[in-house]
Amino acid sequence: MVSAISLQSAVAVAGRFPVLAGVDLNLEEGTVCAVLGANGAGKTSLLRLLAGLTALERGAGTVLGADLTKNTSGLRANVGLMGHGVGLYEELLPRENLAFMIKAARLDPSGIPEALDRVGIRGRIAATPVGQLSAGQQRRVVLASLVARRPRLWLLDEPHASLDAQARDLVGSVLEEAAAGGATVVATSHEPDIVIPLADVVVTMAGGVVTERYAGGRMGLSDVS
Amino acid sequence: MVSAISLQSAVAVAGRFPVLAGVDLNLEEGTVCAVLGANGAGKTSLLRLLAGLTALERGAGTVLGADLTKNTSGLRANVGLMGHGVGLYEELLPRENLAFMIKAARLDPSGIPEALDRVGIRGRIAATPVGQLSAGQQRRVVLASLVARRPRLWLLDEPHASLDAQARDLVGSVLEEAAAGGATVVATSHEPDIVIPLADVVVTMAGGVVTERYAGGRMGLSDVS
Amino acid sequence: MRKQLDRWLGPLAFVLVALDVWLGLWITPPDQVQGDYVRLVYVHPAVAWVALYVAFGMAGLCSVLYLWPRTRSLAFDYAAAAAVEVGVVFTILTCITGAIWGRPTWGVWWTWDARLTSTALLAVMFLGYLALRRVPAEPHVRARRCAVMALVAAVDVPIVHFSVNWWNTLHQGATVLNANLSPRIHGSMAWTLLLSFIAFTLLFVWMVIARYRLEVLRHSGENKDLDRALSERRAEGAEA
Amino acid sequence: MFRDAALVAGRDLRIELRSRVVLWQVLPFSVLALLLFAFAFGPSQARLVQSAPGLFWLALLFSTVLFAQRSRALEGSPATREAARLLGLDPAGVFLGKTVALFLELVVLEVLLVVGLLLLFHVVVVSWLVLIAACLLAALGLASASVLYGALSGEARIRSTLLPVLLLPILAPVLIAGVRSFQAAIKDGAGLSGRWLGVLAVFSVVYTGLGIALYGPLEEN
Amino acid sequence: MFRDAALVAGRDLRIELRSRVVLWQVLPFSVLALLLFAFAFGPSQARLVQSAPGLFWLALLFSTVLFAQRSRALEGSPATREAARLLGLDPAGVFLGKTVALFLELVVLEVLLVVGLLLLFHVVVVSWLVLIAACLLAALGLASASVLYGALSGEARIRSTLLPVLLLPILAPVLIAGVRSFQAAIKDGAGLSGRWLGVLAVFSVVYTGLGIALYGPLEEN
Ligand code: HEM
Ligand SMILES: Nc1ncnc2c1ncn2[C@@H]1O[C@H](COP(=O)(O)OP(=O)(O)OP(=O)(O)O)[C@@H](O)[C@H]1O
Ligand SMILES: Nc1ncnc2c1ncn2[C@@H]1O[C@H](COP(=O)(O)OP(=O)(O)OP(=O)(O)O)[C@@H](O)[C@H]1O
Ligand SMILES: [Mg+2]
Ligand SMILES: [Mg+2]
Repeated sequence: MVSAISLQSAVAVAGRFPVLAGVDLNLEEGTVCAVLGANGAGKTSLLRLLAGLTALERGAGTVLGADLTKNTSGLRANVGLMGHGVGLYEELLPRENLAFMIKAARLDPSGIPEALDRVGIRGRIAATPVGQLSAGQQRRVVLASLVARRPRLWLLDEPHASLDAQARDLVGSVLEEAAAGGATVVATSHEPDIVIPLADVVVTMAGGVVTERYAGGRMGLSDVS
Repeated sequence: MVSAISLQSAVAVAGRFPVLAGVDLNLEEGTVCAVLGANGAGKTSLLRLLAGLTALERGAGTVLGADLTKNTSGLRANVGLMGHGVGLYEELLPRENLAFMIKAARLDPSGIPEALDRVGIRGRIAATPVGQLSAGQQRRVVLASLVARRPRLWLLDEPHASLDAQARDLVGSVLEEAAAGGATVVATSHEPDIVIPLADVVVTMAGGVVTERYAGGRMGLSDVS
Repeated sequence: MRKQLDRWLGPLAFVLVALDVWLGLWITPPDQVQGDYVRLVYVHPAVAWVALYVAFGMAGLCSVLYLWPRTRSLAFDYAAAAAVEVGVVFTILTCITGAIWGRPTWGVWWTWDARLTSTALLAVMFLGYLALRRVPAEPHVRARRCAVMALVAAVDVPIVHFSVNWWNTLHQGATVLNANLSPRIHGSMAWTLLLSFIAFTLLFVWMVIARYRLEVLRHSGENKDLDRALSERRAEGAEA
Repeated sequence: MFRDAALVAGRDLRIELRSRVVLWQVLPFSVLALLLFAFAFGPSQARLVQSAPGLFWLALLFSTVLFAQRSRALEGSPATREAARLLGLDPAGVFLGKTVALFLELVVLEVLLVVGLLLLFHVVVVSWLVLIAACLLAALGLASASVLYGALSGEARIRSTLLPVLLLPILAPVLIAGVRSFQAAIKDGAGLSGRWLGVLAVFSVVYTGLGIALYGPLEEN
Repeated sequence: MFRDAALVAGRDLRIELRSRVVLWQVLPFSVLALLLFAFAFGPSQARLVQSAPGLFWLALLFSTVLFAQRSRALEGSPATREAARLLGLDPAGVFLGKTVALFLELVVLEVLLVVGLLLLFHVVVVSWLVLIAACLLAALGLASASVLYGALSGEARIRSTLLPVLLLPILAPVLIAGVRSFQAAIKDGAGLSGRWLGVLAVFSVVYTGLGIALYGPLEEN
């Protein structure tokens, strides 16, 4: 299988603090990986490193074939991130937000209505500027943007937070679909019961390093070592 | 028992949209109430109304004896809110943030170190400005501020989001303590399995109204009607 | 009574303004010095008076009434907004008529005279108020902000007035508005002048009432909308 | 009220000391503004000295807008502002506290600008008393007006453009009276300056009073 | 590159049209700045006319700072900015798009200011060609420098105070060259103006070039 993510002793620094203190992680393409760990373990920092948003300070790493020690702009275009914060333009409608993203990625914008409909953004809600939506509705729009964009690497920081039961199920099926389509998914969570069944690989972090790795419940393309 | 919250057909408006469309809710003092409901049901809006942060457009309501149609500044000082966003000063240390709140409430600041220690904010983390902490650590600081302030009404918007397993347990025991001390607690959640056991009363919302009410697992001071 | 007033106020204002224009343009004599341009005296001072005192005074008063807890009502907020909106129109009209007058009499459209300068500042404050109104916020939040702003600006007006006056007169004498009209004033001119004040004040009142009505109408529409929105909102829950 | 004022002033100054934004950004801006004005109206030396009071007060005014922005920005995100509203602080105290913190910062700025004026424009001050009185009175007026208007102007993204439009016209009397007082201080027209110092005093008293009275209703929501 | 530029310019102008911040806040500020300058240097009519070019360019410069703030604020919160960085847009295209949007807004402002100048300060323009050339060149230079520096100046809370300090010194050449070109346009010193227009042209070309080259590395992180 093709390697999607490969980190060797990866160190990343924020301010002067080493948020990642030597992460080793290998994932093949099409894998769903759940990242567990206590608050401050470095989960968000790991996702940001994988997205090319923070620099690799020491160690080595390639993501989707891009070397993290080099320029990562090529990588970034292939990454979809759902972070703690909602990265949408508050004045624009859900549809307009998605159109901007899709056009930027040179994709066909005709799939937007469908993606929004799928996450339940329709009717009045679809006609409300994103800034006025509820927390969960905003996260649904972010999810729709990932669905419409179909990036090669999905990075999800607590994807279930703020989402209601129905949307939680949706996250599951969306991830399954993405992985089936060959995308790699890395999702952090504080709810092991929900994510482990979705994952091929489960990884736990503590103190800025990966401490454990075991197989999850999906067992689609498991590569447990 | 003394009534802590009493809403009759409460309507609240954001922009021109009725976020609450006639809520009826009665809670006695010392009750823990869990609010469930889909995204956009109006849970956050309900908490903001109870905090005196949004105006009551129609209907009637009293919270802690304060009439919501009148000036609510007296009420606000008795309310502790943990919202979707973290309301802390990013440049200040956790301790300094708490000191500001405690002194503003004219309470004794000597309990601050203990409260922080309890939520696991110690050592290096305690010496880091709040803005640089991880998502979960920031929410822990908010929790500590509630513990130290001991407001009469606790309003928690998805208190478990971003918190790890240990902190989730902590939320449970903190709430139990608060309710035992006579405080009223209203907590929204998308994780019924966690909150129902903590609650005396469970309420579900949909379309800006309360649709159901039943007893939770705590059964401390249940007043199921 | 109210209906009668409604029906007659607008036409009355227009008739008076028309009468004023007619008297000003055809009946009163031209001035020896200023010639026909003096006829602007039947428009410009009255318009300025309305802009400065009536409009801002009303906005300030309504704002106080809004902020006073016992009389707090969105009606005063709407009234203040209506006064400012119409006030801006009159302030701009003041500047335009003044500029038209200034061109032949002073040879320039604008000069940094005390009165002109303070009028311009006032216009900017009015505009600031309207900008503030456009910031999206809850009705009462916006009303509070705007009321505070109007009050602060109203308090500032006298300070601006005095300081600008002193600012200018210190350096050079009152070179501009020294054209003392009273000695040369003709009988018909005095009456026409008085008429112009009445006419433009009535015009202002009529416009403010119209703007206010519109605002109230929009709000009552909102109330009806609210009922519909409420049932729609509840239905959102039912379908979920 | 005064307890709350002290608490709030302490918070503002502490965040300021920690972030050093005023030191590194606002003060340089003021000096820069002085220089730019000199560019725009220079290079004739005589005209520069003549315009020195105008330059000083313009620089102060435009800097005040930045200070006002900063003073409001200290209060953090909407969530932080909401959390603070749940603390039961006396609004008049909050207003006073913020005003005091801003006043202190403005006084520092004024000292810097006066030094700049003396060094760059070769201005000779005859009546220091007038100069100092004008500076202190103006600082109080500017601070209170800024805090009051900062509370008016809403969220950060809108505020950075709205606040200048709202604040500057209100401050025009300070500009005029300040320029005049300075001219008096430089030419020793002490007799003349009384009236202008009066304007400054009225301005600061009025705005401090309005702030104490109106900050409550404003922050209510 | 140009496709991305069109996309980004569209986004900026659309948000602007929806929020109308420029119309209601930035443009009034510019007019206000003109008024305030008149206060600081007036009321002598002769001196005002003499300083008119300086006033125009100062007002334009300070307004540009607000435009730059707004242009950056359009990009939203840090999370939004990060999301945009994950779209794989060509940085040069982003730079160009933002610059075009800002350029258009600045041209509107310049028209307004020129009208104000003609009416308020009794300026008589002899060489419209020079004036228009100066305005267009300056708008391009100001826009590109603003976008470039906007990207430098980080988050909203810091930016509102940092950006003026960074941007204004960079814009000093525009101020000087603009003032000189205007003086030429007013007095018909067409021979003289060439050199100053050249400065403006060089400035705008250099900053547009720098922006295209450097926006990538800047936004990279
Ligand atoms: C753009 C130019 C002008 C503006 C903004 C302006 C503004 C004003 C204002 C605000 C007032 C009301 C003052 C008050 O009631 O206290 C006023 C009154 C008046 N203006 Fe003008 N004005 C302008 C030009 C002129 C010119 C050119 C003339 C005639 C030569 C003129 C003659 C008068 C007269 C006669 C009054 C009423 C008498 C008085 O209150 O003294 N104005 N103007
Ligand atoms: N300013 C506004 N304008 C229009 N609609 C609004 C506004 N604010 C909120 N809403 C709408 O009100 C509804 C209720 O929002 P609220 O935040 O209370 O939901 P919630 O129950 O907390 O949802 P979540 O679980 O997603 O947090 C949402 O549908 C939202 O779109
Ligand atoms: N700029 C910084 N300066 C100092 N420490 C930092 C900085 N940024 C992050 N940290 C620290 O790095 C650690 C890892 O943060 P990270 O956000 O990756 O944690 P996380 O695993 O996502 O936690 P959570 O579950 O709470 O979201 C935290 O302890 C945090 O305090
Ligand atoms: Mg995290
Ligand atoms: Mg919510």
